[in-house]
This record gives sequence, structure tokens and C-alpha cells, in this order.
Amino acid sequence: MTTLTKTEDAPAPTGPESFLSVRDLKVQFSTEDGIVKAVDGLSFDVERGKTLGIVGESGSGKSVTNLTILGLHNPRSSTVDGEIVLDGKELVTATERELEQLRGNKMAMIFQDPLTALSPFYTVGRQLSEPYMKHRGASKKEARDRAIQMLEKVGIPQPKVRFDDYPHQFSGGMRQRAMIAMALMCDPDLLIADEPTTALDVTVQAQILDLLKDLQQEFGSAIIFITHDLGVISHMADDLLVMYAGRAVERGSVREVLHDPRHPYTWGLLSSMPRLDSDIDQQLTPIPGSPPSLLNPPSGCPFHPRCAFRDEVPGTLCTDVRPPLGEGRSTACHLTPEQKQTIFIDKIQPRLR
Amino acid sequence: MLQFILRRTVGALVTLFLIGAATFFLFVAAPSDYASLACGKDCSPQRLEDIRQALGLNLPIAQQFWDFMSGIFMGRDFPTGHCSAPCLGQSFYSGDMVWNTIMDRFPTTLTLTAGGAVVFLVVGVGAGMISAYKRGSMLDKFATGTSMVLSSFQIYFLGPIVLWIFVYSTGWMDNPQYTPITQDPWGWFTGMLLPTLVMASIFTAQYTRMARSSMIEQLAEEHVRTARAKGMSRKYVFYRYAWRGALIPIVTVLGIDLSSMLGGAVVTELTFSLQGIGRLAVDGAIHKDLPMTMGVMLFGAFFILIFNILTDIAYAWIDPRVRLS
Amino acid sequence: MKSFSSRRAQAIVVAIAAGSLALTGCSENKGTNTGDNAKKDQQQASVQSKAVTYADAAGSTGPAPEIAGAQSGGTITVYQEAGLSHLDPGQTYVSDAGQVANLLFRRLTQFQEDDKGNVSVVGDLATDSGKMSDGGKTWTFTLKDGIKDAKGNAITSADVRHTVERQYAKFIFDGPTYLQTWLSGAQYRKALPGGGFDGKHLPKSVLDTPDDKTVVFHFDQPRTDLPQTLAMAGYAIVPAKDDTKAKYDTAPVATGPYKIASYKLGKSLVLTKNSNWDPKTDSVRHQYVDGFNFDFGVTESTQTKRLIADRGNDKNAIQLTGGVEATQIQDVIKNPAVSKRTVKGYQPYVMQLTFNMDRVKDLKVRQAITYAVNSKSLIAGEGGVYGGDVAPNYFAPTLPGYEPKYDPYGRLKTPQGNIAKAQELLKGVPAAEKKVVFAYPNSENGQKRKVAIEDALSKVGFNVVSKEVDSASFYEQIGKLNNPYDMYITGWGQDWPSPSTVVTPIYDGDQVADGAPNYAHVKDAKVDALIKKALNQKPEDAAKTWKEAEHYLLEKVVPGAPLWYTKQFQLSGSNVGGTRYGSVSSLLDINHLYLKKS
Amino acid sequence: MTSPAKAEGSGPTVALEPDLEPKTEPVQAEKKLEGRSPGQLMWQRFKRDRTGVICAWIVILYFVVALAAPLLTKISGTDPYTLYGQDPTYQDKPVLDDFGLPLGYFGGLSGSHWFGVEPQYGRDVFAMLVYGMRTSLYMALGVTVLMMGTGIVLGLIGGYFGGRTDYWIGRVTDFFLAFPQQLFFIAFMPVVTAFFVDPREETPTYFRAVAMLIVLWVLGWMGMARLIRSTVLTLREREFVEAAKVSGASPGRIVRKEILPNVVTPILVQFTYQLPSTILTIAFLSFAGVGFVEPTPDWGKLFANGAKYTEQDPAFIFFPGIALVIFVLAFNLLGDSVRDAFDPKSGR
Repeated sequence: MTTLTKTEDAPAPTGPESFLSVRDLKVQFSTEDGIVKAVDGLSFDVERGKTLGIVGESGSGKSVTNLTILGLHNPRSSTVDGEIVLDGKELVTATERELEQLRGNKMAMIFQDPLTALSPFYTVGRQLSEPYMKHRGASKKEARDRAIQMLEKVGIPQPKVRFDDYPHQFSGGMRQRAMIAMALMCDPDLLIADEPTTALDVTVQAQILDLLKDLQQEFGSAIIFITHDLGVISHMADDLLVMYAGRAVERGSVREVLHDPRHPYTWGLLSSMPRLDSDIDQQLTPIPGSPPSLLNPPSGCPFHPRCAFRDEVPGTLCTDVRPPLGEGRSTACHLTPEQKQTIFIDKIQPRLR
Repeated sequence: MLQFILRRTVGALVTLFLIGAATFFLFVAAPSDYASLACGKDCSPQRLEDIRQALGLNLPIAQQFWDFMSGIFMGRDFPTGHCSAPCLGQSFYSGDMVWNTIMDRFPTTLTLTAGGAVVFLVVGVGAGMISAYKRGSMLDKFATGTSMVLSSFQIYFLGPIVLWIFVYSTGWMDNPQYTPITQDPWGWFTGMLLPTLVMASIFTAQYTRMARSSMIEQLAEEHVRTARAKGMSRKYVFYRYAWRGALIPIVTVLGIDLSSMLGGAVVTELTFSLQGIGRLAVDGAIHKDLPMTMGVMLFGAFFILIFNILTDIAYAWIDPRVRLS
Repeated sequence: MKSFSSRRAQAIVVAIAAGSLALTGCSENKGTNTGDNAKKDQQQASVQSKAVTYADAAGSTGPAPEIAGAQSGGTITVYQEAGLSHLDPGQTYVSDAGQVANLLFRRLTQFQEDDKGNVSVVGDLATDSGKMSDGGKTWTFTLKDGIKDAKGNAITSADVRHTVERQYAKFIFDGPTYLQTWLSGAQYRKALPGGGFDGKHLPKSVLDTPDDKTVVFHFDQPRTDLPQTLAMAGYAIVPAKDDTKAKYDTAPVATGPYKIASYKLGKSLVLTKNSNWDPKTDSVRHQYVDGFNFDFGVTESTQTKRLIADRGNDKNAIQLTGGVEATQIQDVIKNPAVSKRTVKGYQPYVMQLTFNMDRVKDLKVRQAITYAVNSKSLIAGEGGVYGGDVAPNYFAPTLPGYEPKYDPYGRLKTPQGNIAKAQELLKGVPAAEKKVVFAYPNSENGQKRKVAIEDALSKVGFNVVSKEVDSASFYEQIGKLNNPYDMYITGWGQDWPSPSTVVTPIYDGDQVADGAPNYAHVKDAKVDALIKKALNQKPEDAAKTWKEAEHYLLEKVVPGAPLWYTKQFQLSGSNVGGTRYGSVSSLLDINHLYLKKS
Repeated sequence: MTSPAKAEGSGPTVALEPDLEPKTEPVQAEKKLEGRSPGQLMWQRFKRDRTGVICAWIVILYFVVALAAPLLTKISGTDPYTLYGQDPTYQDKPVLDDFGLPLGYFGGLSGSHWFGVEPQYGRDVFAMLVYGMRTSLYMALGVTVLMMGTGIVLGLIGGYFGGRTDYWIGRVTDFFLAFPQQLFFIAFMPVVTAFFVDPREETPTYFRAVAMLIVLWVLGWMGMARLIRSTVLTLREREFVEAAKVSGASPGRIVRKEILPNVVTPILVQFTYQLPSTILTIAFLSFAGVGFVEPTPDWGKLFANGAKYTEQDPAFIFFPGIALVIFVLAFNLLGDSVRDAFDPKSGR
């Protein structure tokens, strides 16, 4: 196993207590082939009214993180440690009852695959009114009005009629809108959107993103937006977190990360994304290799097997020592800031133009 | 929905007619008929002819079959009197109207079926769900374990033991027998308790295991997790969402079991000396009593067909995606 | 991927539960000896086979002798597995309906049994057992006074004539046919198609009713057994006024001490006292108990368990025709309290391995089989010592003329089969003749007997081919003249205690016809001559002729290998008094019961 | 395109599914990662489940014992056909008392009769049980496989295609479900025997076995068909099936590749329930006169006959009973293990 440098202690929370702070989150699943370290020491913060984008290839632990925040993992088959504080309330050690009070009420989640996320057995209206009736103690009538109002807000035509329809009578886009309406029934303070638009075509995608934006203004809720689509994130998020192999490798505001990326993985991501304005024969350079197995992650910096610049770092630092991630704008890479600067300007930026 | 029910009822009637025909001709193909059996020891051809004549067995088969089937709707007259609308003919052996005999025996079978169903649904499916809910706990292991052992027992083994323990050696309970619920509800309950429990025990095992495995399957579904994400409690999600999906296989098997039980549970009736429909079928076959056999068979087939239609309707009710084609 | 620990724990939990299945049953079974019981049966048999005497008027006038210590009151529960097929006396031939008929219906004559087992024929409705004239071709009966049916109207000679004539009608087909064939020949129905309902009656030369009180029968040949025939349930009185033809089968009018209160076919039958029955006119029946509750559908196994347990109402319970279940005989015998509540005795049936003489022509083959067959294993299948006894010859212990010691094939000495003697007989017999086709009813019992027969005969060198036959129609299939089988197990019992009802039907040459009981197809001039001679003799010297016929058949013709005599073994509740074994009905004597504490 | 929980990356599915059972021993050795087909994956999971493996061995042992019946009875020196209690040649060593019940302890247990003797005829229980297992196990296996096969095929076709085919298959199923089975047994056998077998020859046992196979098969598949149809009805609506249709897969391929793997659970649950109950149905057929005739040993019949002697001679039911209980247990546990190993999603 790699010799870990002193695992960096959780950086002390700076500034006023942020709305949601995740400190050194570790999530492990045991499967018959061994222990899968899905999330391996992740820390980040989300402020109220702000949107945090989480980007990374599939298998980087994005969805697992957010399911852990909601506490939806089966205690028998998963071990979670570290600290998640939502608006002052610690979640990892919270009891099931407390979590049930929060889910759907203070924090809500929109799932990726609208087709299987809604229950085929109940009408959309009923599935929408359930959380409202539970958390707000509303009557059936009030819940129905609320639901119809939300359906209208998310742009579903004739909401009164569609209230009594079943999910299989909705199209893909409509179903995703219903999912969003369901999540927003109780004006949650924290909204986690797990690739909400992946299954949708571009036009509907834009509508959904604007909708989330408007709702954020209206309710001032914090949004965690998970995607592997950098285009969407650039439009949506305020801050950005790039995840790789269960860890954050780069953190910063959207502008900083997209325009001044400092981690080789982020470079790779940006350069493997087609741009509208780039000319046609511009070569796209995908990142070689495939995401690492979380069963026994590579030693040192998990990205080193695929990193084109590891020989720029003296000695065997990259393959032995895992680079820490600092606070605020930072990247987890052994390259010196100057090296990062020069490589980005010489090699990466021309490709992005 | 109505159009579906209409089409299926027509299908059921046709099937009923076909089964009636199949049974009738099967019966005739059997090695001997009632007359030769009843002719007794010193049976002269003359006597054989008299019996056949008296019972109308000398008519052509098609005619006999037509008389029988038309009798069901229009009623028939016999030397001993008229037999009103749902007339299933007159039993050769006992000379009684088959419909009256069946109606006289049906409450016993109904009690066994209804009582048994309540027990194996509540205990069987209940245990299956609980062991799915508390998977891996001692309760789960105990429930699955006992259900497996029970499923290997058979009525004619379990019955005598239960009788020996509760009735013969200790006398805690008196002999199981059927007293109409209208006359003496308590007597009805105690009289039929043992047979119902023993009969249900065989089904309980199957329902426990089926409920458990289909519940586990449903709990792994995506929409169950969404419901949890909405803040619904584990119990609520269990009973509202996972349960609906798990119902389908259970309803299917329930449909088949109930209809076959209503057709008579011969082994239970013989073990506990109860007079149910099952024994009527056996006696009918032994005595070569054609009307009785036809009557009991059609009576059983009726339930099977009705329950099949009900099961299909239940599918559509449980899972709206299933269109009633 | 159920984790190893929880799955293993579950398997252990279950194994313990299964282990508990090991019931106790560890006590050693040294085998109780039943030697002495067998000897007692032999003595009791000799009592049963004494000749039947015809009583005069004194023996026929009531009331019946009181039973010592009898009380009145209470209701007896009667268990029976199968429902009654008929209640109309005209349709009654089998023993279960016969027992019920003893309670419900009276007839011209009746059997009387005293405690020492002597059987005599007494007058029931008739003043005596009948006056015979011109050599037995004419019989005259005069009716007693004050005989009424349950509805209160008197019974006259016209009712007796109606009872006989209705047997000719179409709706009566299941009852005995002796009287009718004797009066009007084999095709008797043609003599009176209307059955007396259409005003036409039998001619005076056949059946004459000179006045209200006398009835005269005229036959073409002597019928010395008539009083015993008229004592059959099949010829019980059906008053003309009450006769509802086919409907009578489920609602007959009683003439005996009890009448029908309610009848649920195949389920229950309740009998209550018949106030119009006058004890002074009946020298046989009693009316101690208030009534009988028949409970049909109770299997023989359940009957035995309930009667052994003797709880609650089962204290007043008896078995109608069911006996102690074979597997539970040992429980009854071992427990003295239960054992003393039983009655046992021989049934009239002799089980024999009948040969189809058209196919098995070689006498030596038939004799070899008679030596080789293993009666002991067959009896084991019937429940051991209390199920049956080894049968050395064709006459049942209940038949006058029974000879316990007559054993030409040494069956009593070697019940398991004399292999050496059989092989000796088979020397020189070609292999083709050693192949025998054995037909057996396809029931649990039938299959058991097949194993015993196959096992015994294959030891001696026979190639036994066993063919199963549908059990419901077994007798009908082997009754066919051209049946493809070589041998089959059949049983035949007397209708009344006289060899004429045994030898004639089974061995009479001109009785060989489709469906006739002469399953062996015996056509032997000597046998036919002996039968004719015996039928015309008085019972005492007829007995010697019957014996001669039997010896000739067993030694020279061997139509069948005698196997075993069936025995009846019944149990009754502790509160039932006056229980004794009726040698005529070969069941518990149902007219001789009372309840100790009502 | 299998079910939505797509395996991400080459490694085992990253646990999006919350219900995976914790594994006790962590993996020590550095394992070379190599791709494994679903079959290998299943076999790996099954091998690790020790109880499942033990039960597999027990079931195989039963089948081996059944096959080696003649060998075993040579060792015990007995055979299932001789009537030890009645046979004159065994006169010197009585095994039964006058009532036909076994002498000695626990049902006549002795050196020569390992499992005691049968009441009334005194046949050796050990030999009868071993031979009986041979007839019953292989018959039941054959019948159950046929029944399951027909049931699954018709269930799949009916459930998947729906419309007219489903209607007609439904009616055929109803017809056979409502068919008077008992009457059919009693009428069927004599007619067939008369047709095929010469009246003066004994009906060979293989003929009875084939006749029974057909009877049980024709009258047994409906339950499975309806169960599969109901499961397929819901599966048919699922999106991944429509996706497969869109991708141009032929109906046969969709049924085989998409639907069949998802109906494994009801199939296995029903299979582990059906085999033991078929063993006892064969015993019932023998009583009804269609099945095997007396001298042919039959496990179910041994168990059923024993039930009559529960009070007088419990030992007679003990050995066949225990053997059946153990078999049913092992078979059910095996079914559960195979089902778990096979179905990735719903791990216990």
C-alpha cells in the first residue's frame, strides 16, 4: 500500500459557519471482492443561495457523496465517517428519525434517471403531495393545490389534469420536471441535483437549468449540482469542485477553475470537451486510460497513471506521496505553481482557444 | 375494463363447456359405468338393462351430455321430482339432487378455504414481509427456517400427529367437525380450528418464502430510494411502495391456490373426517356417479375461471402500467 | 451473497427443529402372544355353525326377553364411513343398510339369537315361521293382530302382496331377487311390469291372499329355505298406502321400533322411537334407547381413534359396519379397558384364489398353487390374527356343515405354503403352463395382496404376470366369461345360514354366464347333480350332500385355492350395554343395545 | 444492455445499491483485476457462500445414493422385495410379532436391517428407502424440469406478446387448470395400458413411469406459466425492454436476454418448492392406481404409508421422513443461494 503522508487534518472552518460543511468524508462499501473506498476524505462547503458544481468522471464518487449527505446508505453494508454539518446539525451521527424529518423538508434530491425514480404504482400528484403532507402537516386539499402550483411552476401544461396521471403517462422531460417539482414541494434549503438533465435533450435541459436558477433566487436555497458536463456547470454553478477517485483534486470559483485550471486532470477534462467556437479540425485530446478501480486505488496521486506531466516532478513523489488539497482555491498536485502556470499557458490554453 | 370482463367471461363459459365435454367423454371412456357397478353380485344382463334404463344411461352419449348441460340453465325433471335452474342432475348413487348435495357440503370447504387463506396470508405473507424488513436478523432466519421445515411436512403426516396431541391423548379439544356458523359460532370455530390450521400450515411455507424474496427484490428498486429521499419513514416506504410491487406474484399464486382449495381438499377432509366437496369428487369417481362427478368438477372449474379473471384484474389494479389487453 | 454466518446459523436452527421429528418409540416390542385367542375363536366358530331351527308360534310372540341390567333412555351415536346407498327395503342388499333395516322395518319372519348363539327363525309380522305343505311347494303365513306402521294404519295381507309385487317394478333394481325368481322365473319382471301399481296383480296360483290375515305362496319346486329368505331386509314390509315409489328410497315409513326423524344423505341420519311399534308383538327387538344418531363420513381410522380415546359423546358410540383399523388392532388388544369393549367373530366370507378353468386346465397346476400360496402373508395384510384365519376348505365357519379339521392340502400345518409338495407336483409341467396371469383390484389392499401372491408363487417356479384392474369395477371385469386372466382373488358369503346360498351360485354349471358369480366357470356334471339333489332334500340330509359336493370340488376339481376366512372386530363406547356379536349379521347385534347411564 | 444498475468500470459494480452484505474477511492478496463474465461472477459468489456449497453437496449426495442403490443394498445384504416377516426361508429370524409390528427396538433396528423393517410384510426399510429414492428423485427431477420448461416458455410468450396470443394461451391454461385431474388419472391409465400393453403381459415399470411423466407434465405446468406471465407483464412495461426493442433486438433475443434473467427469482423459488411436492404427488398417483404398483419402492409412498403408523411404530416414518426433511431443507437452501448468487441486484 502507498505510504500516506500525514493525512491532512481537516482544515479549520474559516469565516462564518457555512450553510453545509463536509469535513474529511470517508464512505466505504464492502463487496465480496473487497472494500470499495467510494469517497476517500472529501471536504467542501456550500453557502446558502450559492450553487456548488461537482464535476468528475463516472465512478469518482459524486453520487455516493450526496446519497451520504441524505443518509440513504444501508448501515449494514456501508461505513461512513467524517463530519457533515447542515445548518448547524450534524448528519452522520443523526438518528434515522431526525434524518427523516430533514429529508424532503430541509434537504431534497433530484435523481438522474427520471424513468425509474418515480413509483409506477401511484399517481404523480400523490407522490408529490406525500412529503408536503408529512412535513407541513397539510391536508390532502392543501397538498393538492400546492402540488398543482409546483407542477405549473416547473412548466408542465394543464397541471390539474396531469396531477392524476401516472408516471408512465409522462414523457422523459415531463417526468424530470415532476421530479424537480417533487423535490421543491417543501422549499428545501439544500437541493442536490444528481445529473438532472443528462437524460434530457438540450432544449429541455436549458429550461430546467433556468428553472433551478429562478427557484434558487426565489427560495434562496443552496444547490449542489452534480454533472460530468462542463458546459452545464459553467452556466449553473458559482463554485466548482473537481473530483477524481473519491477525492477532490481541484476547488475554486467557476471562473478560476474553467479559465485558470491548475490540475492536469482538469486540463484533460477541458481539452476533451468540444467547443462551439473552435474550428472543425481542431483535435480533441481525451485523457488516456480509464478511471481507477476504487478497490485498490493507485499509489500516491491517484491520477498519476494517466498524468502526462508526472515526469516533470522530481523523484517518485507522484507515485509515492498523495498530494494534499489546500483550503479555498487549491489543487492537489505536486507540480509547483510556476510549473502549473507555464504548462497551462504553453500547452493547454492554445488548445482551448 | 367492462369490455375486458365481458370478453373473459365469454372465454370462461366456452372453457367451462369444453371441460364439461372433456369430463363427460373421459367418464364414458373409463372402464365401467355406474350400472355395471351397481348391478352387484348376481348381476344378470336383464338387471343391467333395467338400471341403465332407470338412469337414462341407454340414451346416446351426446343426448345425455346435452340434457345435462341444458339442465344447468333450464332445470330438468326427474322421476323423483323437478330440479330447479342450476340443476346439475340427480346423483345415481344417492338419488339426491347434486346441487343440493354440493350446497350442503360447500360451507365446510368454504370454511376450510377462507380460514386457511386468512391463516396462511396473515402468518405466511406477514412472516415473509417481516423477515424481508428485518433481513439477516434472528427473526428472519427463524421464519425462513421453520417455513422450510413446514413445507416438507404433508397433511397426512401432520394431521394425525396434531389430532393425537390435541384430541385423542389429551382431550383438550373434541373431534373436529363442522357445525354451521349460524347455529353455533363458537362450536363452528373450535370444530374447524385444527383442520384449518393444519391445511394452512402447508401453504404458509410457500407464501413466506415467496413474499420474502419478492419483497427483497422490490426494496432494491430505484423508486423506493426516491421515496426514502422524500423523507418517508422506512416502514412507510416498506408498506406503501415495496409492498405493491411484491403483491403481483403473491396474487397470482393466491388465485390458483384459492380456486383449487374451493374445489375441495380431499386429503384434509379424509384426515379429519370432514364432509367437504373434495370427498364428493372422490366418491363420485369411486361410485362411477356421473352427475356427481360432473357437478363437482364444473363447480370447481367455475371458481378456477372466476379467480383467473379476478387475478388479471388485480394485476391492472396493482400496476397501472399493465394494460388490460 | 448471504454472509456465511447468518446462513449457517439458519441451517442449524432448522436442523434442530427437524431433529425433534425423532419421535420416542424406543421401547422394545417383544411381541404379545395371541396364541390363546386363536383357540377361543375356533370354539366360538363351532357355535356359529350350528344348523338353524324353525321356531313355532310360542317363539314368535313378544315381548322379547329382557336383557339383564338394561336401562332405557339416552341416544347412541353410530359411526359409518360411507353413506347409505338406499333406505328403501326393496333396494337393500348390503350389510350397512341391512343393520339400519333391523331397526326400522319388520318383515314376515325374523332371525332370533339367544345368548348361547343358537339361531332360529321366528315369526315377525307372521304368527309363526310359516306352515309348509305339499313338500315345500306351498307356504302359508298368518299375520299377528295389532300390527301398525309408524303412521298408525294397520298392516294387512294386501300390504304383504304389495311388498312382493313392487319388487317387479322398474325403480327397484338393487335388492335381492330370490323370491321373485322363485315365484315367476328368471325374467320375473315380465310377469308383472306394472309392479302391482296399475291394479294388475300376480295370479292366485302364485301368490294368494284369501283374507286380511293370511298370505299363501305357491312355487313350482320345493323352497325349504323360504322362511330364512323372507327374513332378509330386502323383503321388509312396505305398506301400499305409504309407498312413494322412487322417492321412498330417502323417506321410507318405519314399522320397527324406531322411525326416521331427519336424514341428510351421506351426512347424518337421526332415528327416534316409533310409538306405533307394540313390544308385545315383537319377540326379537328392544326399544331401550331413545334414538340413534348416525354420523356418516367418519373414516375407519378416525372411528377407532375416537372409540379408543372414549371421550365425551364417544362413550355412547358404536361402529355400524366399520371395524378396528388394521394398524390399531395392537393398541386395542394391549389395553384391557379397551379390549373388553370389543366384539369379534367370523364373517361369512371365504376368500379364495379362483382359477379361470377355461384357461388353467391342468389340475396339477391348480393343486400346486393351492399348496404354494402363502395365507399367512395375505392375512398379515388384513391386520394379522384379528383380520382373518387360514382357510383349509371352502365352507365358512358361519355356515352349517363347517368342518374345521378338513384340510386336504395341509393349509393349517403350512400356512406359509408347502414349497416342496408344490414343486413335486410341477415336475414335468411345461414352462408355458407355469406362466399365470393374476388379476387384482388396483387399490391399496389389492396391491398388497398382489405382493403376497407373487412372492409365494415365484418361489415355486411360477412366472406370475400381475395385471391391475380398476378396483370399482373389479367384479364386473372378472365376471366376463372371456376375461383374459388366469386367476383372481374373490370372496363369497352366504345370504342366510345355508350352504345352498354358497355352493349353488359359485359352482352350479348352468349358473355360468356373463356377470354370474361362478367366476371359475365350473361345469362339472357330478357337481350339478349333487346340487339338484340337495336343493330338493330337507335341510338335515341336504347338509350331507352339500359336504359331499364340497369334498369332491376341493379334491378333484379345485376351482380355487382357499386362502382365509375374514373376521370382524368391532369396538364400542364404554357406556354401551348389551353388546354381543350377531352371528347372522356378522356385526354388533344392533337390536340388543342399551346405555348404562343415559 | 442489462438492468439500469449498469456496472461502472471494469471493477465490481460500485455500490450504488445500498444493500450489499458486509464481507467478514478483507481481501489480503493483491488481486490482479481481470474482467469476469456474469457466469464466472455468479460462480465466484456461489463458491464463497459455504452453506450453499454444503447444501449442493448434500443434494448431489442424495442423487449419488439414489444411483448407487444396488451397491448399497449389497453391503447391507438386504433387498427391497423380500418379505422378511412372511418368507418361510426367514422363518428362523422372526422380525414381526403377531400383529405384524416389528420386534425389537425402534422399529426392528438390527444388524441386518439398518433402518428397521416395515410393519405387516417386514420388508427392509433401508433397501426400500434407497431404491425408493432412485425412483422418486429421478422421476421428480424429470417431471419438474419438464413442467418448469413448459411453464416458463408459455409464461414468457403469453406475458411478453400479450394481445391475442396471451388470450389464447390464457384460455389453454385455464382449461388445464380446471381439468379434473383425479378423474383423468383413473380414466387415463386403463385406457392407455389397454392400448399399448398386451392384456396378458405385465405392464412394464418403465411404461408406468412414462405414463406418469406425461400425466404430471400435462397437468402440472399451469402454475408456473401463470406466475411467469404475471412477472413478465410488469417487466414488459419497463423501459430497458423498450430500449432493447428500439435497438432492433429480435423478440426472441429480448425475451432471452432481457426478461429471462429478471424472472429467475420466481423460477427458483417455485422450482425448490415444486420438486419435493412432486415426489409426494407421485406417491398420491400410486394410491390412485396410476403410478407405480406396490412392489416398486417409492419414497413418497414409503412416507405416506408411514403416516398411518405414526402412533404404533413411529420408527417406520422416522427414516423416510428425516431423509425427506433434510432433502427439502438442503434443496431450498441451495435454491436460495443460487438465487442470490445469480441476482446481482438483490443481494441479501
